[in-house]
Amino acid sequence: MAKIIGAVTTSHIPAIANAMANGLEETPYWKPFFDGYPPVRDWLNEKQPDVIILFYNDHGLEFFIDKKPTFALGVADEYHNADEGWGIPTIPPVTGESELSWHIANKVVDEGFDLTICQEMRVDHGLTVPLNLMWPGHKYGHVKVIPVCINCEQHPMPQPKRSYALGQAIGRAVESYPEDLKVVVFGTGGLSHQLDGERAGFINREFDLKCMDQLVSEPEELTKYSNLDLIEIAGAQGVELNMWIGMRGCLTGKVTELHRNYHGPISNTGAGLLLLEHEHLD
Amino acid sequence: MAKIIGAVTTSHIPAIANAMANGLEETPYWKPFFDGYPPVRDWLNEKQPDVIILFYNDHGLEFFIDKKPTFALGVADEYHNADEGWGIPTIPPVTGESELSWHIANKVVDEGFDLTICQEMRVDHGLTVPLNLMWPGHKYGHVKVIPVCINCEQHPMPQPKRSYALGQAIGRAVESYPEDLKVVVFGTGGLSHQLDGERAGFINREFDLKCMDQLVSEPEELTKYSNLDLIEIAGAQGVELNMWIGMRGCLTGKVTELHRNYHGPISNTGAGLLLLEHEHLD
Amino acid sequence: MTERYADREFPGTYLFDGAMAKKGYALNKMCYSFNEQQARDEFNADPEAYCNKYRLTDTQKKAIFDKDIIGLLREGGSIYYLAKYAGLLKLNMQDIGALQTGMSVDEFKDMLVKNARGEV
Amino acid sequence: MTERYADREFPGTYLFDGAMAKKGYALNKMCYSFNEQQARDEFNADPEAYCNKYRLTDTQKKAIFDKDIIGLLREGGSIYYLAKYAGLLKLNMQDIGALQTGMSVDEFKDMLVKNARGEV
Ligand SMILES: [Fe+3]
Ligand SMILES: [Fe+3]
Repeated sequence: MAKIIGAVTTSHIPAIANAMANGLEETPYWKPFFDGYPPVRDWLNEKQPDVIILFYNDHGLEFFIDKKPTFALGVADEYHNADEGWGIPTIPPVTGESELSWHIANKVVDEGFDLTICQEMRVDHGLTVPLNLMWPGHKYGHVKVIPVCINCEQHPMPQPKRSYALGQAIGRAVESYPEDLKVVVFGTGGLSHQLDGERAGFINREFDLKCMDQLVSEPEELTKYSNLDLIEIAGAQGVELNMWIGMRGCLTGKVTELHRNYHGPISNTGAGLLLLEHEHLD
Repeated sequence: MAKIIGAVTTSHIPAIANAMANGLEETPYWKPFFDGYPPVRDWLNEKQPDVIILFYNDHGLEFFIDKKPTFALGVADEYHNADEGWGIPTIPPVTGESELSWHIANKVVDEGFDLTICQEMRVDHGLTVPLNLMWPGHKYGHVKVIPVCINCEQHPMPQPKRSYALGQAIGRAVESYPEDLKVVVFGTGGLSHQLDGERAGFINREFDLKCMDQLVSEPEELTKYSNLDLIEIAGAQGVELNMWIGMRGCLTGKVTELHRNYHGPISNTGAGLLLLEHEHLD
Repeated sequence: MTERYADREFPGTYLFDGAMAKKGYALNKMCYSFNEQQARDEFNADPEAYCNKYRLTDTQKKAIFDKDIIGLLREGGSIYYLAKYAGLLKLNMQDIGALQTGMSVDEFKDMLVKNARGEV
Repeated sequence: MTERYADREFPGTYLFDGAMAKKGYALNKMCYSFNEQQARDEFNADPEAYCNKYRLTDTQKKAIFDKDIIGLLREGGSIYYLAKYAGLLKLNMQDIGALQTGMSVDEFKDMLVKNARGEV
């Protein structure tokens, strides 16, 4: 049976890709951020997961507001990045896992989640930056990735409780998959930040820290926020918390925190890193 | 307040467009089909609805299986048809109703329906044929249309109970809209038919007739079918019944049947026409 | 192997699910392109070259050239996109039905009439 | 008027909802095109012609030429696509933050540090 063995939360901002491309990890600005990652990389290298289910949001590479899905699920064997407008060099393709992806699609649509199912999907920094953070030098080709893309751009967007419910359904789908696979779930983006308006630059450290605590031990508390609440408390792009909440929904068993780091600002955000171990309860 | 004053079910097959383009309405093959429509046209001309919410499925004009939405909602002010592969002449654009559309989007996504929201969407025969049937000569420009597009092509697709629930949420959204608008809901496609495989040509008259009865008086019975049940009983494309069920979900008040016609075959399908009156219960 | 959406079998019916959508992706993409007149012209000018452009397998190409609808379904074709190919061939849904059932077009039409009258 | 997603007001925040998505559709479509180098080159060669190609309003064009980010937000710009425009202008997120808040870039960065330390 497939098993979810753990989960990771991480920032996914493009500035991280720039810092890594330019070897800035040890500079005073970036060191406190990158110093959080070795324990997570070590854990991943030790556990050797077969599959990463990665919750992210597209920032206008693949999806435009002509046809904006609330939830999109990738079911391909390969995903490509592309120029996101900044002329960043092309990076290697991401390996998919179409078989577990279709299993998830079959299960969760039947449970009443109205996915947009994608056999071809370009993936942006929201997905590639976390992979490169875990396997620097873009050495992520060996791990199979299932992208779960959540609308965090245009209101109406899924409410936190809906993202959590989707995660729970995905968790159940994984547990019902007959093949022996080790699965790790990534919740990416966040934490508090606001890019637009006179309020740009807003960060709420206190909220971020509380949010990391609650994510571990009482995630249902986070699902009580509406997206409007998140905007007020965590900034306009604080709604990216939906990806963390979706990830957390997948973890239906016992959760143990193995490692955390919080540092800000990187670019305009507070960056929270969590490594969680997950044990199935049978 | 916006009010749903009635509903129509109708076939939407391309052969109807051909028959109308070639003036075949009075030929022996087509007459028993087209003879059903004048009472519906008269009712629409008398009631003068402002908006049609039209449940249909795209048959591979706008959506491909690269990114296939379970439910897509149009929120544009105009929709265009295009060549669907058969070189059929271009027809006039369809008028949209972006304001009520966005109201519906806001309400139903918040209720946990994971729509793909479309500001630009080409509409195929599934949407245009019903409009031309009601307003022949493509004289449908005066009525505002809200397209609700359901995946009836690729499994997993929404189960009938989910399509019904979406309809109910749309019905509630319409009733909460402050503007005085008269709304009619169209459920299109069906009834029993199968286009593909050695079983092509399958039609189940008995099921179709029962289905029309149940749609009027006990729609929840229809929601007990799974899509696999529908394939068995109504043929592989019998899953288009989801559009009828979605429509029926919108009607939360008192439903009265004003007119019906059933005729088959037209092309490879059984064609059911229903005109329903709807009274809100306050 | 990609799992089927369902174990349930429907004789003479090819459930278009994830397994088929994956198998038939290139085939369906080619047929989807036939929405455009330019694509239809390009196919008609050199069918094999057009199939190669979309990287169809040999089995898929043979089914295309043979107008073997059942073969195309087995190869992951979706009836929605195959209908575009039928359009390019100037075949309608009864022609396609006849091809699939091994009947003449008139026999197929007779069957439709009988089915719709409930005479089965 | 297209209804707003919410009545709730957030000072200094432009909720990107249906009303804004409709108002800013052409503007965002243009900025979305900047994913492509060819589009960026075409814009840079003749910004006004490129804006006209996407049928921007005069107000939107003025905000584009003035690099008036707040103006673009008011005109229905989504920060996701405006970020592509910022990229074309070789501005990063702190530059954009400074433009929007009326601070210098250094002042804006100082504010970020204070906010992230909880010194507010
Ligand atoms: Fe992000
Ligand atoms: Fe249809």
